Amino acid sequence: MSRILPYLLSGISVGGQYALISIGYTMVYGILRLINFAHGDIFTVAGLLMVYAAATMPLYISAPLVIILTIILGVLVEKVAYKPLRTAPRMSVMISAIGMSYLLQNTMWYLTGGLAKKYPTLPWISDKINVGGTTTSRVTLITPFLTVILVIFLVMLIKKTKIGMAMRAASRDFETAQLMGVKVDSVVSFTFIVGSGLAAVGSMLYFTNYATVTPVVGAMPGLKAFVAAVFGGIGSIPGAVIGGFIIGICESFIKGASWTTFSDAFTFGLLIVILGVKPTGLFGESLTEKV
Amino acid sequence: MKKNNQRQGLITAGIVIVLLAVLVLLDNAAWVPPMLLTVLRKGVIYALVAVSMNLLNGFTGLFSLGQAGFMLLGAYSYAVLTIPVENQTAIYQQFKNGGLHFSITESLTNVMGEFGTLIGVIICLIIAGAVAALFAYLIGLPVLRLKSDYLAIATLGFAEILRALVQFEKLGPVTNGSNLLYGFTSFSNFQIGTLHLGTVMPFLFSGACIWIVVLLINSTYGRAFKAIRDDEVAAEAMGINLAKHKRMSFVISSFFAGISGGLLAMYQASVQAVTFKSAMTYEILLIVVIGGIGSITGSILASFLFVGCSEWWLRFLDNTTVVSLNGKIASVIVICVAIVGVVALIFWRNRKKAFADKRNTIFLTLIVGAVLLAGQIKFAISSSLQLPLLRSGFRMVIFSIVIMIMVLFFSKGIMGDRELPDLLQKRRNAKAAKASKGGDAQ
Amino acid sequence: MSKNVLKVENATMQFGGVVAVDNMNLEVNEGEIVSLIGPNGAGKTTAFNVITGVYAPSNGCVWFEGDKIVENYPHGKMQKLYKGQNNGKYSHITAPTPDRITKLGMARTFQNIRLWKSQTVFENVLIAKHLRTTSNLFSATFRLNHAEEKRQREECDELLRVMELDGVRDELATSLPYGQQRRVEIARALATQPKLLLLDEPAAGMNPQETDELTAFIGKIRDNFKLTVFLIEHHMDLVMDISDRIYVLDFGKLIASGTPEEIQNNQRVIDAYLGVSNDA
Amino acid sequence: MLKIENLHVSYGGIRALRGISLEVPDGKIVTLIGANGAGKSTMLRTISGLVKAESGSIKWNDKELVGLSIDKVIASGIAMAPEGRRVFSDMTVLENLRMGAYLRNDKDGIEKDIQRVYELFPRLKERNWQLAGTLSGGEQQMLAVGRALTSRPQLIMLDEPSLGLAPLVVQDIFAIIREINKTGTTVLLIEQNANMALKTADLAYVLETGNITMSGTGAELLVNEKVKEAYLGKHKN
Amino acid sequence: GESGGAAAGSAGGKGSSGKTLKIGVFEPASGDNGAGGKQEVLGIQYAQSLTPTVDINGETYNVELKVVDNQSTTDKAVSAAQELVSAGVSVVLGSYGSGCSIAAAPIFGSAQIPAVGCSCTNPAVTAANPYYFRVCYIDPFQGPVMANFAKDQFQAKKTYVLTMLGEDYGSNLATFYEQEFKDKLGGEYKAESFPEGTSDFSAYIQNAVAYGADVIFAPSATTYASLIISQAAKAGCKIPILAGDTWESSVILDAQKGSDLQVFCSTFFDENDKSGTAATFVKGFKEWLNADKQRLTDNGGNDIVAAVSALSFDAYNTAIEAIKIANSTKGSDIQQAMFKVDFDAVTGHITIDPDTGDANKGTAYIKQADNGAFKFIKTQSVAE
Ligand SMILES: Nc1ncnc2c1ncn2[C@@H]1O[C@H](COP(=O)(O)OP(=O)(O)OP(=O)(O)O)[C@@H](O)[C@H]1O
Ligand SMILES: Nc1ncnc2c1ncn2[C@@H]1O[C@H](COP(=O)(O)OP(=O)(O)OP(=O)(O)O)[C@@H](O)[C@H]1O
Ligand SMILES: [Mg+2]
Ligand SMILES: [Mg+2]
Repeated sequence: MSRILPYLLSGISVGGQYALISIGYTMVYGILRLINFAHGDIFTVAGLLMVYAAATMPLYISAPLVIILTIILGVLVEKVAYKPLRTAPRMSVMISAIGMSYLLQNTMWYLTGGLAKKYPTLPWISDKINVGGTTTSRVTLITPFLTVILVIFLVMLIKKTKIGMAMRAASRDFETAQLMGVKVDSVVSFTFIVGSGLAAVGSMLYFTNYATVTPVVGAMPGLKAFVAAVFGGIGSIPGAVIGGFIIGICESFIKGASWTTFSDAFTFGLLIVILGVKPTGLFGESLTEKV
Repeated sequence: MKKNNQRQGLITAGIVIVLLAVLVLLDNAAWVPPMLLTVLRKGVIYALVAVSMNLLNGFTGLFSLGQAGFMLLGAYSYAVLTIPVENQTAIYQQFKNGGLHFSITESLTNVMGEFGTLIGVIICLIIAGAVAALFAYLIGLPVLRLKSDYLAIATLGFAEILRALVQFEKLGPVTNGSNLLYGFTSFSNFQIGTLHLGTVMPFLFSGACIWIVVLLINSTYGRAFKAIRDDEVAAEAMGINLAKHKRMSFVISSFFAGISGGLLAMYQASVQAVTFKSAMTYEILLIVVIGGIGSITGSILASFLFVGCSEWWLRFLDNTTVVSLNGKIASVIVICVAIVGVVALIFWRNRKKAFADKRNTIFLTLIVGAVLLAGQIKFAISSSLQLPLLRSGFRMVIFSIVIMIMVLFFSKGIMGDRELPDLLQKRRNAKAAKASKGGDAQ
Repeated sequence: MSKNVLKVENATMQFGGVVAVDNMNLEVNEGEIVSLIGPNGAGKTTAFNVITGVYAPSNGCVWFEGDKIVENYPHGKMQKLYKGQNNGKYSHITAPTPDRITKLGMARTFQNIRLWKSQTVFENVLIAKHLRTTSNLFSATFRLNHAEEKRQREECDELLRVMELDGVRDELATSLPYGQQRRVEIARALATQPKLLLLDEPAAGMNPQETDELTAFIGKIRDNFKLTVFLIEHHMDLVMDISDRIYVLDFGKLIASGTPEEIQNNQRVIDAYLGVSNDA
Repeated sequence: MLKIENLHVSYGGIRALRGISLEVPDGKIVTLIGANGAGKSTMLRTISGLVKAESGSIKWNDKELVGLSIDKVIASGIAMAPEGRRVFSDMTVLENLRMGAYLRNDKDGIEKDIQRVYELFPRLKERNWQLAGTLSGGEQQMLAVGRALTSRPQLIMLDEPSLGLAPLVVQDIFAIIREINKTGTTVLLIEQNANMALKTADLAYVLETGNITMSGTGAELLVNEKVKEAYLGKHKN
Repeated sequence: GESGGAAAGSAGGKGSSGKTLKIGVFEPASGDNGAGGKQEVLGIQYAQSLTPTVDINGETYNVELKVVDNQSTTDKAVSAAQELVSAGVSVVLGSYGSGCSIAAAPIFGSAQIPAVGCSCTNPAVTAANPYYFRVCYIDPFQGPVMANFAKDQFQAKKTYVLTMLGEDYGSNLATFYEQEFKDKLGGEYKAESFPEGTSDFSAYIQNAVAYGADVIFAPSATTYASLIISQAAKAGCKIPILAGDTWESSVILDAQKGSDLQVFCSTFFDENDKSGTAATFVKGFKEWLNADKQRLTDNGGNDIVAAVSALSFDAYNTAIEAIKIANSTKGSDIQQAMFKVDFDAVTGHITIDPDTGDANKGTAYIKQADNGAFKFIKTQSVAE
């Protein structure tokens, strides 16, 4: 047990962070049918913003400020890069996302000079605690709980409110959704608000553990989170969360078993196997196209 | 009709010969900035991989992001097979007795001399393609059943797996683990006496491959691919075997990606797995989309533009001080022609639209074109300037802004889904039609 | 007595609990024009999908020109759910993909037009010839098949002439008016050189005028191409005009079959489908 | 009242509407007939904002609709059953009907209207839980019409509502149109089945290649020789 | 093409006042090695500020630096090198990170431009590349040095070795370390590598603890190093961590600060050495750094003198020496002259080995990161 526990803890913690990021992917995908490649970079920007904000102001101001700024950035990205392309071919929107990711990365690179910035220590949540004989920081324990609470809240929001139904309608057919009176732009903005907000929260938890922020640091967790979303069946929020935890925990155990060379490869391998068995992910709706 | 075809063939052949001659000239003239050669070489290699990706994404409608992985396979296959035996101990220093202890190009050179090198390179490039194709075939069985984005992410993942595999220590004696492979036959080896052929060769190799892809696309199989792209259900109902044709397209595309990987290895003169990341695939995808999904000439044009921008024309943005006159004029001329060309192309493409529709496009094109031109002119007349904002990294910021502008304002790419000859042809046809209509009216 | 081209035997198609086609038996003989009619959701399109291999039936089999081309029996998940009859009569699975069936000589059109949108009319028809090419990838790429290619192109041009589509040969297929698009779909199906042509609501979206033209047209192609035609339609003028025989489907079951006169006077059909005054 | 003046619409270079003027008086059934590609659907799409007008005006209760976004047009009391059904394929039948009532907030009223749609199309009630994408063509058509009905609009625009429906249901559909019209809803109807449409309509316009070439009451056009020849087919009379 | 361009470039330097000689600076300004690369550029710029001209054939040439960013990756390095060639430089300095140097070597070689590596320690940089030289020691030396240090200082029997998958510097150094540690010193080791982009090292640290390692050897880029250190500290790991020269960076100091984790690295010189050329260099360089805020930022926000800056300083001077000896701006002449270089540099006396092109060096300096500063521990050489 004492051998396994630390790996399990770190797996759950990383998994929770993946989960928070992957919700952003899955929601945007659910509605725009777009892999928002810039999402991982928005996550990184949130980290950098925190670096700068925490240098000049106390935490109780900087933390909410960073979340708000990240949300603004997320919505801005949508308005600039995706909204003008509503009627364009899907591939163009995808490219726009990749371009946006490039732009964010390169701008951060330019501003930071490509060097690692030290992430501020957030009091309380980065304190060390002792769980079952292993030392770990409090954030490790907080992450999964926070994730699950946020997700339950989100699922309720989407299931029980009109905006949830509007999102599902818009995801297939913008025009017809509009013909029902849905304000598609607001719905999309809402999606980005939620996604970016969660990415900002995720970034705080993530960087508290990992100390430094570089312009490309978001790329890998971004990709993993996306894989988590696909894994769970893209478009499904619970799927994304479960996918995130599975990937986080598997990764942690693989490293524990010293197959580190293949820890990333394993993630992707698992993905391919799952998709081979269930082509739309664990919880993805299988689309029957009637002919 | 027949005569027309013959004439067209002759014209094409003429263009090709002139192009090759110009390339040889460029390669050997002292006044040519080496950066131009870099752009030409890398551009034509990227053109091949972009075309191969276009075959899959643009013509068959299979959204795959595995290109970097197949290039990696090609590059490694090529490199491993061509490293001269004597260099192998030094290169595989971490893996004692590493290396294959033979080199195809070397053996053939020993037998046939210079000509043997060429044959060896061709053989190894084909093997490079074949290895990539083999892997594509294997992975194609499970993943090609997946729909759009699921396929994309599965292939992206597969490429990452390949990268990890190549770096696997147990394979070190062949792949040299995570270390560089170098010292193999590269473009600089192509030389007759003092005549450099380092730029002509990639054009020949890539050109031949692209030509084959074009032939394929215009054949009955190519048409079947397009049918699958447009409507799978209808395609299947009309007797096109989806699994077979999708796999065919995937394998062929990977084959050429593998070859372009081999060419890239030759161009870089070294290979390392870390460079074949998903970012590389994204770059290629950018090229494909900027050029126009479903347009071969678009992909080719965009490759040169992309490589030119990222490697050369924008480089001055990275330096606080601007370089001195050497090669400057040439670069300015090239980029001015490119800018004016693209602006003209855009205008021409939009010529039919009402002014209200194209107003934004026109203004933006003009502004961007003017800014770029002004930048070039300033660059040309300044001897050594300290400019604000310019420092390392600025180039990439501007570059990504340029990409965003391209994507937002020309969401169908430079060429849409048309080809350059089509555009010219259409114009001629339109003229002819007009003339004949005029005749009818009288 | 002419031999039957198509025979559907005890075919049942069940989606979860919904039985879309219920123990259907029908035959289409060589050279006939046979219609399948019935209320919305009766299972007509589903029947077509079973015949052309889009769905494997839950139970039953399909014969084409005397060969059993499709066969299935309830197994796996379906075993528990299956509500139909003849359970246990079949024990083999033969489930070719639609392309294989098309190759055998059966071609269809779709209820919702499915033309290849970026292709011209001519290309749409030419692509459908792909399944009849004998060239492999290599010979096709390097144009070693130019003779065959030339022949196919000529055949397509001829087909377009017969279908009176030569005027729009080089237009984008999807830019045409509805009526012509339907005709392109039929031309495309004919290009696969079928023996049996399946048309799913060919007159949908056409005005009476166009429907009349289509009626004449279907008769013409049957004679020209020596085809057998099996069609689904809600326009009764067309159905009654050209059908040799009619099958009526309701809630997945065949409720009547016979000549147009018989069907028109069948009370059950009138109640379920036609209504009192036939105005449509 | 919907009043359209000198409306021009183009797709790229193709001119689909070339200066159309027409009126849809309150409480009336107005039908547009015309050959394939005449521009009928374009007309409806322009009114609802799916397509931008090049020039001209569309006044709805004295409010200009040209330039408004789709959701604003819909919010002003217009509903549309578009060409090609366009049901939300991965939502259930019930959810589709709820989407129709997206802008309404009276829960009881919505439930009542949904029940009414189920009465009109019993087939839909049976299929209540089924994903709309797997419905048969005709069932989808019923759903599209039903969805437009649940929004309780002042003006309902139907684009070929009888397409793909069985003869019996076609008769029903026209009965339904008359019925909802009686409750005060204005109807703008497009039909290929010109015969039935003219019989049902108070007012009718004939559209040919983007121009209105004839207009009059339904009964007038029904006996018009030109109309008979071009749109009613040989079987009638 | 290449050689033509180079010749035209070096012959056609048209400065307004006197003639210009271009020296290419081939360093990463971004990417994993960005921080180190910037420090090397600073050393070169400082050296140029001290020696801005060179006399050739009685004419005074102004030295102009042409700085390019190779972005720490081998593919970008190729085009960066080509840019230098096309700019017509006479000599190239760099790069931090051997991979980039190896990748670019053929390009400099075929353009006949000599290159002087500063801190690239992989033997393959100069092996079989007659135009590549270097002023630092090499990994086959550095690896064993650290192994010996582990043995001498901590009586280590077990080492946990952690490198990044796909990074040649780390894995090479690790190999030499492992060989020495196991074969010569009789210890045992367990090696693992993490994939690029890893940011969670807790599992690796647990593995090291579970293995019962006496020391951890973790040569890696500083971006990862800081994560490894801070996460080890957070996990309460007490095992000393050793690494190679790249760790002598303020990033490491920041990461170690506030914890009692012991972090050691080998380096090329001792900045606190109070005697000789080194002392003068350190004093001057600090003043120069402090004179400009940008320089301080590039140096990592403080005025600690990195060994790589000293090495690049030496590399510049080595190049200048060679140019003087060659009395020519032509690459091939300078290349020949390299072997005759013989002078007292900051990091020790420099002569070039005629077989390999490497500087002859025999000692390494071990330093410990200790709450915000590097503490000199000892000089270390390899046990015979
Ligand atoms: N999206 C589009 N792009 C280009 N042209 C279009 C588009 N939609 C319609 N058109 C053209 O506009 C004209 C009018 O089309 P519209 O759909 O309004 O006709 P309609 O009268 O509704 O015909 P139908 O009876 O077939 O529905 C046609 O010529 C058609 O080809
Ligand atoms: N994939 C499916 N899943 C569940 N139910 C289905 C599926 N496909 C069809 N159905 C149901 O099966 C029944 C038959 O559908 P089908 O499309 O065959 O009807 P149809 O006779 O063609 O009707 P129409 O004339 O309206 O086109 C319908 O009630 C439909 O809802
Ligand atoms: Mg049907
Ligand atoms: Mg219409």
